[in-house]
Amino acid sequence: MIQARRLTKKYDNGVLALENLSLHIKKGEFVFLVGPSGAGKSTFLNLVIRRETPTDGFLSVAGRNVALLKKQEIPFFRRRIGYIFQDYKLFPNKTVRENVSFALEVIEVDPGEIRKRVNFVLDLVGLIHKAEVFPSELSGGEQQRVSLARAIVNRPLLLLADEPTGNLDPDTSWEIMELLREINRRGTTIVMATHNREIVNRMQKRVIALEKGRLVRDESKGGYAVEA
Amino acid sequence: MIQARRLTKKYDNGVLALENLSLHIKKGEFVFLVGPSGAGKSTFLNLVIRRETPTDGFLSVAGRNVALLKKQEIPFFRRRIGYIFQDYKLFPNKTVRENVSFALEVIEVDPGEIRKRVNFVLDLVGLIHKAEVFPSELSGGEQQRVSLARAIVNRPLLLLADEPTGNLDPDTSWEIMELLREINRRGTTIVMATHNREIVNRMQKRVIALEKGRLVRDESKGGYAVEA
Amino acid sequence: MKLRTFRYFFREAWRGLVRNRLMSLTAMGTIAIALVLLGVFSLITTNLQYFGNLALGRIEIRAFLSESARNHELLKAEIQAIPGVQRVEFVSKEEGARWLEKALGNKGLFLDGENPLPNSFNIHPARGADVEKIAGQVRRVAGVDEVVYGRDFVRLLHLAVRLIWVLGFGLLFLVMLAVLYIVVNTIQMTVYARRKEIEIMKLVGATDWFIRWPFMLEGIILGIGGALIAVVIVLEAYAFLSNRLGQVSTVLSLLTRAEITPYVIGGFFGVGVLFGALGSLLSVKRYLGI
Amino acid sequence: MKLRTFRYFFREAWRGLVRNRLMSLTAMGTIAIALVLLGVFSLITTNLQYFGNLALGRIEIRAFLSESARNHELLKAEIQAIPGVQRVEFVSKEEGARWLEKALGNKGLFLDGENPLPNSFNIHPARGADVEKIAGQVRRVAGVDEVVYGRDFVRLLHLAVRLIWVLGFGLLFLVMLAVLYIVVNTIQMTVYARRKEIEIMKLVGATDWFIRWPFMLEGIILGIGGALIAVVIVLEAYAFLSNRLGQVSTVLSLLTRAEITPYVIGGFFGVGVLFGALGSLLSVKRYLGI
Ligand SMILES: Nc1ncnc2c1ncn2[C@@H]1O[C@H](COP(=O)(O)OP(=O)(O)OP(=O)(O)O)[C@@H](O)[C@H]1O
Ligand SMILES: Nc1ncnc2c1ncn2[C@@H]1O[C@H](COP(=O)(O)OP(=O)(O)OP(=O)(O)O)[C@@H](O)[C@H]1O
Ligand SMILES: [Mg+2]
Ligand SMILES: [Mg+2]
Repeated sequence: MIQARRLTKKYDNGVLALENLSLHIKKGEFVFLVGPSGAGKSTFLNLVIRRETPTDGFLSVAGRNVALLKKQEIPFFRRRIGYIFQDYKLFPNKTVRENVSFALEVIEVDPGEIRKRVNFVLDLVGLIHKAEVFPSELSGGEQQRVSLARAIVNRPLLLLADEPTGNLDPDTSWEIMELLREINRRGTTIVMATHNREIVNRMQKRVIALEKGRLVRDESKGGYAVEA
Repeated sequence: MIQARRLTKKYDNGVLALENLSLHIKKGEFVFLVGPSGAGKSTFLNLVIRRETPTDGFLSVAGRNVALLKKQEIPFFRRRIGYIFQDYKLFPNKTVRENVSFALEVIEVDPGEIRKRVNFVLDLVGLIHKAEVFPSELSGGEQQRVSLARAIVNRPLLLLADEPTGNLDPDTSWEIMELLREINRRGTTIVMATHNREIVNRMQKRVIALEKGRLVRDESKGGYAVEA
Repeated sequence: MKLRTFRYFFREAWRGLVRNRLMSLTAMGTIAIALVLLGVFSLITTNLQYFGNLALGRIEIRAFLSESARNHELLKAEIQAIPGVQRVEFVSKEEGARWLEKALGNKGLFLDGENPLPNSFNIHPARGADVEKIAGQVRRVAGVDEVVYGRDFVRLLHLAVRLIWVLGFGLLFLVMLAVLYIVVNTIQMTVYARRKEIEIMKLVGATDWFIRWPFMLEGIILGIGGALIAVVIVLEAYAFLSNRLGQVSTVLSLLTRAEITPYVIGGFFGVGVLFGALGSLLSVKRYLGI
Repeated sequence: MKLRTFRYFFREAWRGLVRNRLMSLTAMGTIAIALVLLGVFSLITTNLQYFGNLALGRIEIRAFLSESARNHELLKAEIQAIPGVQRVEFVSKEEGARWLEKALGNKGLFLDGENPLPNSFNIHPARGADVEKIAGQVRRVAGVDEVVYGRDFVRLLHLAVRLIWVLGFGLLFLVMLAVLYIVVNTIQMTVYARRKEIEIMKLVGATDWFIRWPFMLEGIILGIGGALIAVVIVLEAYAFLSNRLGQVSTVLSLLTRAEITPYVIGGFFGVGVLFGALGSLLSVKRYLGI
């Protein structure tokens, strides 16, 4: 699903966020991306969805070399990928329902179907009672779950989750993890950047650890840290 | 420092975020505010700094009844309180240094002193090398630490921290907690809303637990959950 | 693209406007006022033009007859037959003397009975612009001794009308450009304030056109809203002013409100829609590049 | 408030403008173009006014003398002494006849040697507005039989000049309001786009004035920038146009660029600074309420 070879990203201001990263994530995998603050986790996810372009090296996602995507292909490419952003990226002027619906409006699903699917995912994340409310009227954790709902409503091939439990209490976090596990079981590849040691240790999935932009560890069924 | 009696907050859209909350936080205390997503933690902190006004009940902060504060007193009231916002609230068009300096510019500290103190706190949170960079060029955890730096640069009487480690890895989180502990030791009262079970359990400080806007537990030297 | 997607675009546009109410109203106000300025400019130009042509239309040609001239009635018929002539009046030498005295403000001028003036015709052209051509033809009529008209005045008036045309409409074109610029800038600012939304749309997989449509419709609605306000302001103010002016002077007659109404409405809505759409397209384009 | 805090405000304002470059430039452009429209309006009005006064100044009074009139030189001196008279010329009856023939375009009119016209004076008033008063006094001079001037024309011109004054400046006032509205709206939109920043400032403990100052300075700088652009556009375009117009017709002389320059500069900068400051204050006020 994702293949990176000697992938390097240097931002315009000179920061080397990723350096010579090589990895291979297969279809259907569930991968944790860990590493200290500023290690390059979000940068990697942003490269995958082509929000940023690699400075050097090779990156292919779902069989496409992202550096070679034409401008008009990008929207179609992105539609197959769900992304829970670290800062949520909700539309401030759309209600929760509209925020989630947007991912379906874009692919022109018909209104009845949109309604059904949106209700379904809002129920999954426990926010069906907040459907007609604006993001500014939600708590941090609630906003985070809206972002999750929007990312999965479209049944993506690949789900990128950037710290999706950062503002959730442990119980809610676990419910969300169960949900992600279920989605993964149905075939969606998941890459999740996280700092939540408890979750990583308990899930026993593949762990890729970055540090200062370099790959420092890649174990299947690993823990958050080596000593764990 | 903070005294609440039968404090109630109902938002305009009818959501009852806090209900009959009574508590007393003394000067110099370190208090964890815990509870599931949407329990009313941020709402409580926003009432303390008078970003929101109580619907009912009594709230006094640093000896002032917040409901009776005059419009022109509010800035001076807020200057004695540091606030690490859940969504950081950094100025997008100011550099890291300018963001942190702002809290001192407001109280007209002189430029040399500003520079010294800002360098000092940026060094404390490990971001002195990012001083001249804009928030959009920072990782999530880095932004969070800038918000922390801005909250403490002014040596506030009271520090409100809303999920200050939500986007930090465990090691950095611990460094930040050590920092907060040190600040607390020097006399600053700290109220920290958090979901981080590990931190709460290890710190063994007072824990106030909310659930659906109601106080459900208040123990000194408690853990994240009752069974902990 | 499916039909219901267009319905969605309209809903989106409407929501965008309503939920950014303050911005929308501010923008609409600016557009309205810019259109009002355009309207004021074009109404002034059109009325000056109209007034000049009216003045040209009031010009008369004076044809003095030779002493040996034939029957007046026959001559009158002949002149009347010249293309462009609207009306011909016979002026006897006595009437002529009285007219000249009056024109000079000197009453006793010809009182001693010696009247050197010949009989003449007053000729009214249908269109002021034809004066010179008609004068030329009248001169060739047998029995006409001399043809007189305020040549300098006609020429000055012609020049003035032409100047109004060139300067007025040149200026109007520039004002139009200025209004275009203001409208486009205003709409750009509404889009600028919402550039984050465009970024999110792109990240969620919206195509450029999917993003552009609602913004374009918003621009058009803003343009139409602005035009509506401008139409009301301009027509009401025009009615009030031309009414007031009618009381001050009967010489200065303006186009009536009824005459200008269709042009004002058509022009404003056309400009509003066009500039609104253009403004959105140009500014969304900028943020799509990101 | 400390002096260095004001230094900080200036730095803040400047940073605000530079870091919101796109918004600033858009706003500045809109302000500039609005000012240009204001300038065009006022220059048209002023020049029409100027031209009308010029035409009034060219008006002559014709005084016809009685047959028994005294020595011309003495009479001329007497008329010259009337306040407001600039120049007096003697016109003999022969010159008068030639003038009348020319004016009527009829060359053979007085050829038979019978000239009923008296001797006369051509009197040039210093100011067109004094024509009627001077004519009245000349009439009372012994030896003057009849005083003639284009009464209707003078009245029409007077009316026109007055109308230009009232309508032109009334309109100018409205255009001024329109420009104020556009400028204020534009600046409001720049503030709207940054309302989040105002909210953060308040949360960090900034007083209302601490927030207002940099925004007000930004508004003023935007106003000054817009004024600068507008001054250059208007003065250059004016020089070009009045030059062009000078080639087309020598009758239509305009105020020179040098004459208008100080007013354009003073006016634009004044308006820019004032409206800019006002725009910011009004809009920041709105968000301080939150
Ligand atoms: N747009 C940008 N421009 C310049 N530098 C950037 C940009 N985004 C991130 N960086 C820098 O790149 C490095 C990696 O950032 P990244 O966001 O990938 O970290 P992260 O692993 O997601 O961290 P966190 O856990 O704190 O979110 C950091 O040093 C950061 O400051
Ligand atoms: N501005 C607002 N308007 C209306 N309702 C709000 C607003 N802010 C929060 N709420 C609602 O009030 C309740 C409490 O929200 P609050 O932000 O205090 O929760 P929290 O404990 O901070 O949760 P989290 O851990 O997810 O941040 C939630 O149900 C939320 O939806
Ligand atoms: Mg990150
Ligand atoms: Mg919260």
